[in-house]
Amino acid sequence: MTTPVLATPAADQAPVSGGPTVGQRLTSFMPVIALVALLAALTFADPDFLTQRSLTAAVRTSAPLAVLAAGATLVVLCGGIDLSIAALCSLSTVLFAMWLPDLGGLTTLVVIGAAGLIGMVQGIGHVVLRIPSFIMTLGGMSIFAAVALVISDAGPIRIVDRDATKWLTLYVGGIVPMSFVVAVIVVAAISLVLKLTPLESFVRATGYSESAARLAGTPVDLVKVAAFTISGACAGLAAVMLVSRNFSGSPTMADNLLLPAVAAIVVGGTAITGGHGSLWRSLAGALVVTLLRVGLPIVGVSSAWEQILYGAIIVAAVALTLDRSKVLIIK
Amino acid sequence: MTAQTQVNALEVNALEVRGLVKHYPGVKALDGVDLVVRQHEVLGLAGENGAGKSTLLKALVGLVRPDAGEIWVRGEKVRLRSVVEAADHGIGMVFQEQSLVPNLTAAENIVLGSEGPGVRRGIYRWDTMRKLAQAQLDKIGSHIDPLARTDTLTFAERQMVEIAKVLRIEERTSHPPVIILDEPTSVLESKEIETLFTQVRRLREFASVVFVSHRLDEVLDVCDRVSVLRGGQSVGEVPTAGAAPAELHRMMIGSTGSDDHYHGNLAERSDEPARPRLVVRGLSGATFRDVDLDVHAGEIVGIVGVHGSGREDVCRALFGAEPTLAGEVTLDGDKLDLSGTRAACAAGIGYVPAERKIEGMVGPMSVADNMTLTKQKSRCSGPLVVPQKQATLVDKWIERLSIRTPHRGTAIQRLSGGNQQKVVLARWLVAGDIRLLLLDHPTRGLDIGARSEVYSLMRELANSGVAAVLLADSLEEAIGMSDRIIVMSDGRATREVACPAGGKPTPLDLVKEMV
Amino acid sequence: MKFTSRPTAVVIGLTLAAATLAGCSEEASGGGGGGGAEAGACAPEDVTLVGQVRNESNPYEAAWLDGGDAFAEQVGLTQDRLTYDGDSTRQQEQISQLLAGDTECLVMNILPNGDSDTPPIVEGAEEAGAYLVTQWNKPADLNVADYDQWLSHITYNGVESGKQIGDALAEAIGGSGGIVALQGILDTGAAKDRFAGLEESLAANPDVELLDDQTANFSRAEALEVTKTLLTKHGDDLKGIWAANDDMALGALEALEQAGRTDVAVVGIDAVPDALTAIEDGTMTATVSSDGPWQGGIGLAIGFCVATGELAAEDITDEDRAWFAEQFLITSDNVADFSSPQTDEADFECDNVFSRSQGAIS
Amino acid sequence: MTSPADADTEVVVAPRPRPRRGVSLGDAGPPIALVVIFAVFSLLSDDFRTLGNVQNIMDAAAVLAVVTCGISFVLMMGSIDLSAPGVMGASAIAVSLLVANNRNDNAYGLLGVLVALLLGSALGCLSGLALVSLKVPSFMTTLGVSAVGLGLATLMFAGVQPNIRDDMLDSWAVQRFLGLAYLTWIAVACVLVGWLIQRYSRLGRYAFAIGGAEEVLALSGVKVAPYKVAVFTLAGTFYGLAGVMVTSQLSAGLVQAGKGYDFAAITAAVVGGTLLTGGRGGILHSAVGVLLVTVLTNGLVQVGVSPYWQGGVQGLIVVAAVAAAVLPQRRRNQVTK
Repeated sequence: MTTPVLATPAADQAPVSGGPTVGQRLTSFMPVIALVALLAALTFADPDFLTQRSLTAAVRTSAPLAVLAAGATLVVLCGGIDLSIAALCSLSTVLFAMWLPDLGGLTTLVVIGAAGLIGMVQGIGHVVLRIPSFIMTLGGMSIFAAVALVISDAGPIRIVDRDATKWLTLYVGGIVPMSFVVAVIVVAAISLVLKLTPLESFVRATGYSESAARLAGTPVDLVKVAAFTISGACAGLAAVMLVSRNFSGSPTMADNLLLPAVAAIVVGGTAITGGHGSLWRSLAGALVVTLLRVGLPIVGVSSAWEQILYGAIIVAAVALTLDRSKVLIIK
Repeated sequence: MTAQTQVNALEVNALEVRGLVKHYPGVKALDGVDLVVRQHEVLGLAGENGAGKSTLLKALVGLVRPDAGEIWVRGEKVRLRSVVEAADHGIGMVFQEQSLVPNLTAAENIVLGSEGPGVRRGIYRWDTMRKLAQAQLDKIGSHIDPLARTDTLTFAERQMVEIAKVLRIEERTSHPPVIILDEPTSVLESKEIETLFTQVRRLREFASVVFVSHRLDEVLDVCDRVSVLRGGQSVGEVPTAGAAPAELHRMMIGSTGSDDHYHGNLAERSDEPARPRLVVRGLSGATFRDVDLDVHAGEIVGIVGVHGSGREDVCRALFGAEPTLAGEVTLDGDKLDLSGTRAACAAGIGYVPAERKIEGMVGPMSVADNMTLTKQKSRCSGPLVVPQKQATLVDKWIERLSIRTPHRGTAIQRLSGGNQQKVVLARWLVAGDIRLLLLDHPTRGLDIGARSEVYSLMRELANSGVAAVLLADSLEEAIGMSDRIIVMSDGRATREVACPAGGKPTPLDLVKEMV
Repeated sequence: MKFTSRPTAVVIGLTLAAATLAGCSEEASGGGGGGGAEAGACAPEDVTLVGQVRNESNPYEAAWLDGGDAFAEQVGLTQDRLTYDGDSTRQQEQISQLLAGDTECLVMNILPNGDSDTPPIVEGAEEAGAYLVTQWNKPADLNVADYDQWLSHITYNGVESGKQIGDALAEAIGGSGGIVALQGILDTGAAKDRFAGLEESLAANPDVELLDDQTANFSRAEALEVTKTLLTKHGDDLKGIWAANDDMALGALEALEQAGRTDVAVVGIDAVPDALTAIEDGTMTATVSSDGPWQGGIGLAIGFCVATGELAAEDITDEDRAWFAEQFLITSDNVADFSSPQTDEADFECDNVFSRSQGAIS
Repeated sequence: MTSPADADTEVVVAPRPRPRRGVSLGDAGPPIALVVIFAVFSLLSDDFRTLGNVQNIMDAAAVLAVVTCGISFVLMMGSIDLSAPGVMGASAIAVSLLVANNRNDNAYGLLGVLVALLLGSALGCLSGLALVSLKVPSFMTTLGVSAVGLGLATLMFAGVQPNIRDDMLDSWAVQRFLGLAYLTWIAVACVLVGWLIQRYSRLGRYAFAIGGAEEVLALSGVKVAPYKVAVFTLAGTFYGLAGVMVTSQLSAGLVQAGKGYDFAAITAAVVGGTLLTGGRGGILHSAVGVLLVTVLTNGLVQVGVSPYWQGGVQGLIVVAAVAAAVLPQRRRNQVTK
């Protein structure tokens, strides 16, 4: 249709000012601010904490968590949640250890692919059967845990050939751990793909208002399945990182990373209700959570107080990072 | 209330607004509005889309805090910081967007927030509560079961519950209250509207009413005076006795208009092509059976029917949003895939949903992203988004449709209803490949100015060759806009009524067919 | 609003790509002080003592850390108490963070969460030059003697303990009848060894029938639920309950009490105070001692002795690099001797640290 | 414009006919699933269908039922609550140190139980306050409060297992009335109280309404925040009681008393038909869900499924049960989160 519709020109064009305000810009950097504040506090508590080696170790530690959180962030952006990431990651460590002798260098890719496939199956179950993602992935969590137990005969499987994962233990420029670089690349790659293609619109529309997105002809189901697939693949990659660190695969290895991963997403300021947020935020969130997990005991906080502080700080961090102008109702 | 105090009370204005100002980023919503509501009168409030009505009403019930200006209630200056404070001063409002809790009973919704004897020490007394609610429903002559869950009620029934709810305010305050009705009639059947008007007149006995409606005839019918807003300013007051709709309309848009503006453009319809663009044969679904329908390019076909006639579901089924059981649909001779909304979009079908805020738009996303959400190709080069291309395209359409927004990057939820609807419409137009538009109550909740813009837009689209199916808000709208009208009753298309310019049927003709 | 603007994202992406392509990857720079600590180079006051267990909310492990404190006090130092809440990843994270600090004269007495958690800890310590003693969990094919900084691995003979209490249970039910087993966390060596011990015992007592085995994950609460179910399932056929640790045995006792059953014998392992009380009261049949406070102290003692040079790492015989510690079957006959576990300073003397060895782990 | 008088009667033929009162067809799913699963296990296992085992199931469901009562109110609001492990741990240790025990000379009996409940309430209240005052989503506030609760519990635990010697508390787990342990009757009472609160108290109805349309409550002049805090406080009280019950069962205060109860309770509530988005479901739904989950756990052991597989089979059945309940109501353009 080429004929101009409605010839009347706009009567009084409102002044154009669409850029974000200073306040908005500040909120968008809140995760980083929270990270710096936490680091400062830890350094204050123990001046020895702020060394290059210590930071390198913390950053290396955060890599699997960051990858897990980044993948799950996509699902959260779509308005769902993926509770299966940790169990899937554990399962993947077992698969990796089992397949390594046969597949050699290919194992990494195959495991990531397999984990992605498993994630996809969950996604399909979610959209086709209309099972809420919370339940679907909660079920997935226990199923993956059981499968991992059975195929590994409930025990850890040692990795003898460490060459396949050696690259992850290298350091870029002697300082930055390769695993963290990989985490950043994953986040950057997914973010770029989202940003440069219509996918970001699809994901956000799905997260903010699924029914509106569907009625606008957005491929809601495809987007969700894709989100679960990537979340699964990220769990697979995180598994490879864990194996490279622990030299073994074990059916319970990553199970305890579930709540920290979700915490990382929320601490990053991504709205758990969907739509608003980004993978970069989750990366910053993962660093915050890691510092809390390893930093507090290292600077000498006792076990009981560590938990109390962890609880208090994590709530405070979310209070700081959440952009409330984007989330109308806090549930 | 003694006669003495009543006399005194009559001397002061029930509500007075002086120089109210409210800025939003990039928009001056209220620019020094003055308004006087006298005791025991029904004041009409008229104004175009974006004239500031909504903001003014929100300020009156404490939802918006004005930047400057004063609000006086019964000669006393007040600050209204919340709905509760407004209610304490005797100001209550029926909201345009329905504001009921869907999973509570009608009774609970009616007494919500002022349960009175319905709750003692935090404990519900269901019987008392039911009686309280029943009393309210009786006032407006509604037969709704007070213990029915609200989400099982129809839209119109919910509107009645809403009115019953706001009438609670008369029990809550010792002073004559001020009751604001924001577009209360937009979804009511005519019989219900009559009941409502009776109530409004009854309210006048003990309260003041501010009545907002896009139907000027209604305003003139029920109100004592009409105050007109334009561009955030008060432009005048007219006593309704002897006022003509045309005069009001001129005040609202600042030039002479016609009340029956949408009848005007119909003459120059192009000749019907031989083959209909849309052919529906024997379409059946859960709530409709054997529906046949033809729509030609350049034609607007209205579907009318009472609630439960199944017309909404037919419309959604054509868009693939509702499952069908049988039937064949072709578009320009090609068989249409009804399995989902994606296929419909790809075939060049567009759908404007009735529930704009929930289904029509993605509130927190920008105007630009909402506009290009469906036709992603229009902003892409290959698989990549080209921001410049999107900006140019969106700005073009913002100008073409006179969408009032500070910026293309503004979140759509910050726009007024009419402008939101224009963005939703533009979504289907940006790619220029639209063949069939399904318009489900496209003017619901819009004021007269926005309506007339949407009408012109529809007409222009039709003239450019788009076929359209219209589920109108009112029979008048259906008659005015449509070239043909299909009457649906009980899930079947029962009658087709030709509706050419100059030979329009009367609403009464259609009503006879509908039941 | 986006977290990064588009150009920034592109720049970051490109930088990363460039960094990767440049291939400036190299081996871990890790150890600033790595391997630096010559054996015996440390002054006693420079030594850092670290004890790490799962959590402080179970009596055995809390006692372990207290034993570590007792040793630290003995040598005029303090122990850093680390807990990882039974979370393998968190244990690794803490260790790698710890090793990123000052590792010179660092002595670690670690309870690895599972077998698979031991290798990375060992490698980390080796690289950073920290002195390491591990307890309980170690993959069988990981040889302590292959490492310089991994001084010793101490454990109890799980097969032996499983067998001992199995035999005690068989005796208590008169040599024949049905029993059920409550297994520990399935992927731990301890759980598997102990169950293997039970199987040996069953082979020796052919009239004892294993009716069922279920896992209760070393948890008292889970054991309670599982036992309740098993009690209804097997009813009066059930004569005895073999639990892979005392916590589960105590949970099983609760279940028996709630079911009003007094005819079922219960055995466990670890000798936690509550179990000893139960044995004194006659409600529980037997347990096997694991001396928590001693374990907490001994690991630090070995490390401390090597760090300060009182003991040379190369002087530790291969038998003492990985060994079973002495353990005792505790029944109502000898329970009084174990009711108040105390650390004995003499145990931690440098020439005495291996005195409780019952031989090398085969 | 006038419309014939009987036009209104047509309105009754609503597009998707739904019953206006009481339970809808969808609500029947979980009870049917419960019956089916019970029947299947009864066929598979002789031991399962004994009276003793039914008692056992009821007893085993007690603690989970109380936790789920608490969490149901939170879920009804559309919030989520992960604080159960921490709150239960803190209350378990607190009560075991307050009643007669091996650690100190306290013997406050019922008063000690009350204090433990109040501790639970206080922690719940903390979650609620953080939610409404800091505007932090409940997912995080409750996760934080759980950590705080565990920390408090560890502080009080101080390395020595507190064992209770209180006859009353001990008897709750052992004494039986009509074949069921006192604890089970406590759970039944909790469900009843929960149902009364949900049905007849403003708090319960508002919790329901908050899940349905929070913004509408504000428009109607209801201050939502106090009710949110109250709901979390109520939930905390239930968790506190659950902690006391676990202590009674184990005769000892454990920091890990509530381990796993957060997800178990959410699973039970959701399986029972409560929506995580809020506004649907309720205490009775949750009670059915609790029984469903407990029957599953018990039945899998009874029919002898390998311990390795039990979790997996349970997960599969839960997904299948929800799918079976959801599928018949499936609509196009339905939002599933």
